[in-house]
Amino acid sequence: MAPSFIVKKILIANRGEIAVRISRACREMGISPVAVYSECDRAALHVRYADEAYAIGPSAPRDSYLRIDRLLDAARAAGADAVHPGYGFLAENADFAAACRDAGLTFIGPTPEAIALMGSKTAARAAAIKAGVPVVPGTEDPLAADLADDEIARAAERIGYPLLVKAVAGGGGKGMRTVTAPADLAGAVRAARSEAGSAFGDAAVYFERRLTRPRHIEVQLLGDQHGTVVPFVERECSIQRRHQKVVEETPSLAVSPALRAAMTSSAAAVARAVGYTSAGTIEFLLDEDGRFYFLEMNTRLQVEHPVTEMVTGLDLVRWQIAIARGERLDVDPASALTPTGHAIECRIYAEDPDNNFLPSPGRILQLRAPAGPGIRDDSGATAGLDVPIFYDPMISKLIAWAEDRPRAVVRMRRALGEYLVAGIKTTVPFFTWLFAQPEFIEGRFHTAYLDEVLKARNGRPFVEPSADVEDVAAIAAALHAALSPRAAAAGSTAPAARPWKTQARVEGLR
Amino acid sequence: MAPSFIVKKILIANRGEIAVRISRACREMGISPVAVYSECDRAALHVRYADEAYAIGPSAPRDSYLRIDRLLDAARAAGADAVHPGYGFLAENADFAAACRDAGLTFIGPTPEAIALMGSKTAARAAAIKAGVPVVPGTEDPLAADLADDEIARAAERIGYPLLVKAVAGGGGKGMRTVTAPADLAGAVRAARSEAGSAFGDAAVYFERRLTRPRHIEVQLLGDQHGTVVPFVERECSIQRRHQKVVEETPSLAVSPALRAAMTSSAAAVARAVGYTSAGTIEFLLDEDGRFYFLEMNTRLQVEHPVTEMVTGLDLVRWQIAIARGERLDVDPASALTPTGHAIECRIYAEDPDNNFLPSPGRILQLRAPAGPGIRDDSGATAGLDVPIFYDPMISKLIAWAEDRPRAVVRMRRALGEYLVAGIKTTVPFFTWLFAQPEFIEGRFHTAYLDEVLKARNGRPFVEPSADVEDVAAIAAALHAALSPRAAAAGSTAPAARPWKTQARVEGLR
Amino acid sequence: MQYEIEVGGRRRHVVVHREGDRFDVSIDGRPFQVNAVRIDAQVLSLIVGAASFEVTVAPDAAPAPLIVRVGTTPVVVEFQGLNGRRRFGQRGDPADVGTGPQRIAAPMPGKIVRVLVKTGEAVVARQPLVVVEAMKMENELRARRDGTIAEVHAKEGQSVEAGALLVVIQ
Amino acid sequence: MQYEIEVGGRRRHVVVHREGDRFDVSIDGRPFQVNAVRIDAQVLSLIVGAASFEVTVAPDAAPAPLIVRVGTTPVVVEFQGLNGRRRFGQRGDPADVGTGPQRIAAPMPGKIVRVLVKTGEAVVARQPLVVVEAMKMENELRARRDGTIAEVHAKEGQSVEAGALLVVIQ
Repeated sequence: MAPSFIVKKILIANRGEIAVRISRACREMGISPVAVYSECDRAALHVRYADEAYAIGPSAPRDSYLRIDRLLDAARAAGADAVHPGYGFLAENADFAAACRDAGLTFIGPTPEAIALMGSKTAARAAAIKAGVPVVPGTEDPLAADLADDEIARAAERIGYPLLVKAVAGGGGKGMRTVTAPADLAGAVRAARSEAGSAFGDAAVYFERRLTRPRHIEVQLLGDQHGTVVPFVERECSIQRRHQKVVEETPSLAVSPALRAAMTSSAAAVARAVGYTSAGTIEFLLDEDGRFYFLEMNTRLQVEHPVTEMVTGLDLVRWQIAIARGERLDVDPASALTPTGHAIECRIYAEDPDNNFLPSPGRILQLRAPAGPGIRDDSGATAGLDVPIFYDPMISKLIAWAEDRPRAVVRMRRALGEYLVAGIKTTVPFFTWLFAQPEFIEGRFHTAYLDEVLKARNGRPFVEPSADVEDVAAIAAALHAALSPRAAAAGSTAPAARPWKTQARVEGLR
Repeated sequence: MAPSFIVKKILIANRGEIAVRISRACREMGISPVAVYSECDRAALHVRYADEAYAIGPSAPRDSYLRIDRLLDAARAAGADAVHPGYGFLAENADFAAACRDAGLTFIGPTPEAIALMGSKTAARAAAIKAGVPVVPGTEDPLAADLADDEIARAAERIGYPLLVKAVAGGGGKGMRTVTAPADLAGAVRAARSEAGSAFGDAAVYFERRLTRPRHIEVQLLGDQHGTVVPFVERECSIQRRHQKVVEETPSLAVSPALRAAMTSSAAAVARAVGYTSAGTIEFLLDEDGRFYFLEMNTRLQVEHPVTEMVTGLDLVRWQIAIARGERLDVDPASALTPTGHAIECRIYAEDPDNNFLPSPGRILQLRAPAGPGIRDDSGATAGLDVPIFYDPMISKLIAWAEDRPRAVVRMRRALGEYLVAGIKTTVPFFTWLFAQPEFIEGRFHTAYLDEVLKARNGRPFVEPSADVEDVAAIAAALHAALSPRAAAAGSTAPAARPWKTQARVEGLR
Repeated sequence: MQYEIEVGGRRRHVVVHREGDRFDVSIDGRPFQVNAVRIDAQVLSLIVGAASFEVTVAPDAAPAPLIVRVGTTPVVVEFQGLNGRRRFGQRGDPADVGTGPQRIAAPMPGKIVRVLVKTGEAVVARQPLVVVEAMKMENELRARRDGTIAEVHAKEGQSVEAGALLVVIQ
Repeated sequence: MQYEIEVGGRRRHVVVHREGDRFDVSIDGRPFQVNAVRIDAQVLSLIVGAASFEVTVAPDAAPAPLIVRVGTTPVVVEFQGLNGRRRFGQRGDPADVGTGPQRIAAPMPGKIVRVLVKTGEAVVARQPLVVVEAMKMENELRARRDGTIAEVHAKEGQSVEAGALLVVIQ
């Protein structure tokens, strides 16, 4: 019999949109949300939205959001009885989960043991194999640190080229190298080991065959403390830029009902094999022939969880909390696998897509998110805030739902057109371009699609203003200057050179 | 064979949130939305959101939004091929529908004949009776204008007391009087006639029995030009203040599957009997014994259409446009009657609930709408706009969806708590109170519930600040003054007496 | 800095003292540690002790009282001078203060639908006086306190401008 | 009022004349009738002829160029003095203008992950020079124009502050 916990106050060990998202679930459950904040996040929305807020240190993540001691201090000061890690930061850190448990706090996520097991890519692959789930052909164990170059070469021969050198503790494409010919092997292993060592504190690497043009398909699942595991309809996350997901959707155009049954039951088998509890995601690669391979498991809530919520009507964060307090997962397995309509998510970042997606931190002067039928905007940003330079520059997750994929695509295009922002650059023009590409509209893409097409574009602007739009921009700039109180007062021909005094108001100027 | 129309540009003969709502549907269909605006609406969101915008006159509705000639001029100037009337203004004006048809414009709504027929309450009642649908017992024809008082008394005897004197051309409770005793009859008929005459230009009245504690249940339907009529799961609109709907939801707690089948097939029968096309709504009263009676038909899109969209996944405005251009209604009738989850709408008004709901026009200084899972906010307002004194002071329609009603209620409470507004008063505190009332939570209400409870409250504030909240308010006011640049500059003890210079910015003040 | 602030019908003496990166605030001697950040002209984020509040303060111009919203709870706040003189948030209409005649004016342009009182009639607080149709709704104007109707300037059917005097109660 | 405005690499002469309740604007002699309303500091609503545009203009402070968003399409706009002198939107870094050395600096604090060029090497426009890890992402800094690497100040593994000079291209 699993223990039953009362949860009345949750410390949210995260920031930004996901901290707001978790707070919303807390409020709907009558639970008090407690925020933490680093120096630069004092004014952030997640702080304003919470019931209580605790400062946990300087802005750099290692001094605040990654400080287990300070998070536990805050939980203790607040009298919280549970901790939600969100995603990123400490969400997949077994030590943090264990520290919460040791401090008598309910960790809203899987056990430290499950996190540690699935955190090792080779151990996770072994678990999948044991559960009868195919994995990408590769070395079963990490390469020994003292393995001679010729033995490394023989291991590679057994896998076949092209292959990937991957970090055992990897994620986000770090410590990963593609090798197409034996001559490059030794150098790639050295480079990957060095990168993995500095990124994860663990230099171990292994080999995986590189599939050609695979899709990234993943299966969300929930497991309770009573042995029930429910997998959900798959998510398609093949639109990636440098191994980072950019667009996610559900269901996938590439997955037939039979394939869905096979992939989701495989995912559930892996989760059951490791006694998984809470929300987790099994990532697969799907090759061009329709075969799928276990890639890894994410032992946390995913960024892209809202698309699954939109087509199933379930609240995954609420279920995480309910599971953590010992409730039974009474979700109908058939409805979890039967999407109602189609949902797509765009990750809106403060980046300049026309300058190689360079981050664009700074003050958000204006922000008006899209709304109306079928649109959900999960945001941690408001006008008046700075996008800090210390974290992922995500502004919001824009999600469109409609009865079917074509209508979800046009709805997303409509919503992108409503996204009003000033002061920072965003990826909205990039998405406006992407959602007009035939490959995207027809679903003909794979994990390398976006990088290939971006390379071929070679930095051409995503939205090129027409001559008419240039005229309107010139008119707007001239009137912006002409309508400046300073210009008006002086009757001058000089445009305004200073910020407006703005007491937000409409000036009728006709 | 119904004609097929190409629709490429729609003139939206309305304003505010519904004009924005229709524009959104246009954009998703690749149709160009054209706005019209009165003098005070120049800066309104519906103008900024449209592709084109035409001024149609002074702010008073009779000089702009009710001017058929100016609307048609704008449609002609824009080269529009269709007109959407929204709700209110000219939406149920048969002359306008006919004028559009005569001008070669597709009117996105029913035929002028259907509008005219159902616009007469007595003719509509006759149509319902003919279709075999029960109506509230009453006089079948309008009372003759020259009917003697004793004949009026005899007609009333046949209906029985208490009864309602209602305007034939009525709506919104105007030209309506309740009579509980014969002595009051003659005076009530005179008053109702006079009110109806000045409100609708038609003094005709008739009698209806007044049901005790009825619920207002209505059935949304769509009819195409090929004879197909599809009714939708019912909406519950019993939460009314002085005959104005305040909260709407679907499905109704009071409607069993058998009753739903009976009411929706009755609604479809009435619509079929009059050859109805486009979106329309049949309103019923449901008495305490579970019997229902046809009340009237609204021959237009309803304010509360989004709740139906949220539980069926259909876009009713898109269907209106599709039907107008001759498409077949290929909606599955069974799924239209099977709600997925539960949706509730609150009409957020610029009114002061603690001052008898007096309108609170003025400048919206700040506005941040709720968001996140299950929330839709259909708004025509933004910060920087004035709420005009000339129209319905609606700010937005806040809609919450969840798997079931209890979860939709807590979600709405969560969303109400997120509604940030400054500069005007709103009905948010009223809804915060209402959504905590046991009668509301348990669904024990009827059309008079809200008026009765408001009367009993006698103006007591809906949200009474606790002592702690008063302290926080005092602290906020003092710091607001202390943090004024003026106060800071002068080092003075005087609080700021002028608006801030605000170039929206975060001042770190710790 | 010191303020006299009226909240909930009770005046409080509020002292604000900046202490490094926080504010020490006292209300009638009760101390609060406050971390305050201004988000924009109307919005403040306060952390009082550890409790977080997003607060809007508006309008910030005399003569109306401030409406402070703590979360969504509106609280009417008035500043008064240190010597009791209202210097901020002074109301234009003395009828609100609690003594003197009440002058009931049209809050917006509209049409008088019903006049419910006559000169000389006694009325009680919150009794409806006049119904004005405006902004698509019928709006009842009510007495703020008990009194006797001294003047009635409203006629049924009449159109009125904002601010038009309708009723005076003695 | 008259302005010299550079949009899309081309300078335009823009004349604004207020005419009652509208603006007559000409761009290089082409006339436009414009109805303009300011919504707030950055947002304008323009009706040009009958076409409606919601436009944001930011930042509005020198020395950065203006970003005018027409709908969601960003357009870079620069004001120049009537006699050709840039008086508004003058850029701090002459490397952008099209002549002189390009000075590639770190746009934000971060860590140098890879240095891809050596002194003396010829580079072409848009060629990656340095990879900086910041804000959880690896960011490539690229050459703006063809040239030859004159100086390399970046070392792999090094932490850099915003504005640190990394590469100079002659």
